[in-house]
Amino acid sequence: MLDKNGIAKRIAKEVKDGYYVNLGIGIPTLVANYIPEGLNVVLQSENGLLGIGPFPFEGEEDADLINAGKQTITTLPGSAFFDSAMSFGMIRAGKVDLTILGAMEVSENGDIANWKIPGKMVKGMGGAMDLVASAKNIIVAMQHVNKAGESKLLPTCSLPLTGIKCVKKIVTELAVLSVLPEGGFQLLERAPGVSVDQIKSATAGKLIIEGEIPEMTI
Amino acid sequence: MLDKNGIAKRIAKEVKDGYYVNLGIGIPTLVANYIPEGLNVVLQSENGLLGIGPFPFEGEEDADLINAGKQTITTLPGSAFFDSAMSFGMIRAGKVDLTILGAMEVSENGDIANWKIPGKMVKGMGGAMDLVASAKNIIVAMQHVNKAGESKLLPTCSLPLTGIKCVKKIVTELAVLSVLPEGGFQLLERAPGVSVDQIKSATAGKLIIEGEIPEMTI
Amino acid sequence: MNKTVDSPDAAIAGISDNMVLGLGGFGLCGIPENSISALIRSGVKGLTCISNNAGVDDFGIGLMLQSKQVKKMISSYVGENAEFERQLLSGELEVDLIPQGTLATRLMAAGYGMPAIFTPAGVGTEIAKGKESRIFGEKEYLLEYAFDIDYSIVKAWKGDEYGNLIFRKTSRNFNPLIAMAGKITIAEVEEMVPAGELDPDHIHLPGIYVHRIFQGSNYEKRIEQRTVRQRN
Amino acid sequence: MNKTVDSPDAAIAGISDNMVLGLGGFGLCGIPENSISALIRSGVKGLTCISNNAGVDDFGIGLMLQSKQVKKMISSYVGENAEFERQLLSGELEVDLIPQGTLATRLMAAGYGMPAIFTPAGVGTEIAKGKESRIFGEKEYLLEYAFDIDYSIVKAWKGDEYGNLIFRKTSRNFNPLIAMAGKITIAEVEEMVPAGELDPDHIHLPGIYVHRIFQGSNYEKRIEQRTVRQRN
Repeated sequence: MLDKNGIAKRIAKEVKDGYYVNLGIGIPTLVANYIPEGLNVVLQSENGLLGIGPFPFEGEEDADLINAGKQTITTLPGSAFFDSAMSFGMIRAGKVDLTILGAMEVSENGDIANWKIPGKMVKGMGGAMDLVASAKNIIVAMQHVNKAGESKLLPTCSLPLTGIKCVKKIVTELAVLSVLPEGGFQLLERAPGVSVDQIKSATAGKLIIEGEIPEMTI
Repeated sequence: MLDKNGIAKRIAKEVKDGYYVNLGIGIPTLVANYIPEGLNVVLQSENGLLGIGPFPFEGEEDADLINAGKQTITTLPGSAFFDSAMSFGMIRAGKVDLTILGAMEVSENGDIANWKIPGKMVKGMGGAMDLVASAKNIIVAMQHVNKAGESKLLPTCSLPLTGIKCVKKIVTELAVLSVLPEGGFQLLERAPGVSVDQIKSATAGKLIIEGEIPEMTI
Repeated sequence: MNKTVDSPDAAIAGISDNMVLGLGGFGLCGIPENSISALIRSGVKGLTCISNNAGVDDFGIGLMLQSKQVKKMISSYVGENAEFERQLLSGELEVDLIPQGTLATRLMAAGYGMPAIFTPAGVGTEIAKGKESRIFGEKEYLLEYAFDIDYSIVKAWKGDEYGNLIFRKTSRNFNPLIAMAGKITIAEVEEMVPAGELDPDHIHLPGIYVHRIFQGSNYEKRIEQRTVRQRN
Repeated sequence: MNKTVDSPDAAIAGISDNMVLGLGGFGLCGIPENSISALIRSGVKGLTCISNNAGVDDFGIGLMLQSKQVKKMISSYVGENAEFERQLLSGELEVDLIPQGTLATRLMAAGYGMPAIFTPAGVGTEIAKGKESRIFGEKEYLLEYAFDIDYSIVKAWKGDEYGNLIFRKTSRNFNPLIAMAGKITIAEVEEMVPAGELDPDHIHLPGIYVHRIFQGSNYEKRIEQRTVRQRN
């Protein structure tokens, strides 16, 4: 079973040399900490930056330099600022290679729900709908089950959707799964110490298990 | 009867304080020479500049600094460069107050033809179709009759159109005329020494003459 | 072409009840602090505010919510604001939530004279309800309309009397887009410089889109999430 | 993220017969001189070239016309070119004339992932023939589609290894738009600088849109209309 950092660490392995990557708020942000040294990767922040660096040293925070989570950040050499239209323009045009975001639910056909819970105050979708509608490659980082113990990998989402048929891969505390074009969650890897049965019982949507499922290495 | 500079001089009187103005190639370019000192006017060049200045001094030409007619120019304090999408964006959004251009023909409902003569090599419309389709206020600077002696102010254009119902005013060597919203060329001013009859005989389209027509002052 | 006005109060002259305003900024980054204070002083009411966020309880647009000047917010994200939530739940405030990229592009469309744009954001979601959609290639897009804004208010780092603006780092965000979308656009700047001092190649928004400009003062530039790392 | 290649010939690798190219520049201002020379050396044929202009007889795209590499030009203005005229009249060359703003915006649409845009340019003219039109408000607009470009080639003033580009004065023109529209984009620059040397606030086109970049050489930067005034 992985903790949040473990999920981030596993997702970091999906990041390839030369990638432009957009990291959502929460676990996805942690992925930046585990991208291997030497890999040339540029992180995009949809408020208008390519080249996110680490948090600033204390006392060096700049109110004019924040990420999409409104956190103070720094920039790396080779960075560029731009306005929000260009930011979502490059996202919409498929220039961002990989988008990693959190979710409340994912359906077996790749639908994602992560912005609204009926009956609760709705804060808005921010850039999530744009990202999921446009990104070429979307990986979801989330817990396999919610706080009530219910599976978040479903036949169909019960919550209002953020986007349809867009999630390509899911990494949870239990497993790595790909969403098949024809529908269904294909189990690719088990988290250390997690059995296929555990994953089965935590997955409400169609789970596809072919052959031996390896334990992941992170 | 006005010469080219006279036409330009008369049109310069249409330029008001605070205007952003786009000047086409030919006579319109000359208008810049006659804008009164003290008037705050910014000239736009659709290849990507606000704040066109005079031609450079000999030896100070810069290949990276040209106007839409591909002439070497300079910039004035307060100028700004931008790309062609923004340039035509601001034109399309009606931010340019006045557009002055030449024409081969204008019809009495404000259609303009200035880009193509059937049977002759077609060089292209450049930015003319964008300008005439978007400008709030279009003044045409042209000769009243063509080289064959035929009127260029017509009931309908015979040449392929550049844009429809867009010309607001026309200044020729003979007269100043406005194009009425309901159709027709209203005669506003005569050029020095030109009679109403001369203008009548040079105008093929519907000419509206109300009361005494003053001689223009330039 | 001197567009300079003396004060934020002079800058917002003409803004009256029930108008549609656009306000620049992302979170509390790059918001027009001085103009917001002037709007509060003016007492103008019933505003529709187009802004990516709605500030926090005691800063930014949140202050205009406190003084009940806002009828409707058009935003992509409105969290971090208890008074906002209270007014929304009580029905005092309307909110129209729009995907961030759609918001940005509808602003650009207004500034570029394009009546509508196509975007895939929101296809298959409740955002698509009642909207025209169209398939290009194999992908579905929603038709989204350009905004129609009475007054736009933005904050820039530097500006000149022609209204040319330069933004700093991520405070650029929505500011140039809001600015280009306004029928009348007001810019406040941290530093006003004489015409000719800004490099024409460095200008992010040409002054043709700006109608009034003033030198702001006492910028708080509050940080919403102060995140730091330790020095080794 | 080092996108640097050693030569214009290496930069244009992969460009093959019958492809669609986008080329930056307005007139002879800001044209990718080094890449055009490499294209001529490569002997690639049957190209469709999207470029606002077609150069002059002995410079720019005009050179590619001389060597009969161009099947079709998509431009807004193609004057000043006798060989162009000859090939056009003889039927060797196709030309698609497009209003300049439509050309620019169709390029931007490609770079911004918008499949089509609406523009009033050309309404009521022969340009509108066969095109879908639509009325918004009281104005009619044509639906114009985003370009689909195999390789884009642009020229910038400065660039870094990430592909970030800065243009100089009016040589910006179509360059950033052509660059953002290419599936693969090649940039040649007058001056290559190390990453971190360009101010991130001054970058006109972020490197995410650029795939290969090289330091050009021997720029002629020819002037088409040398106009001067006399010193008093």
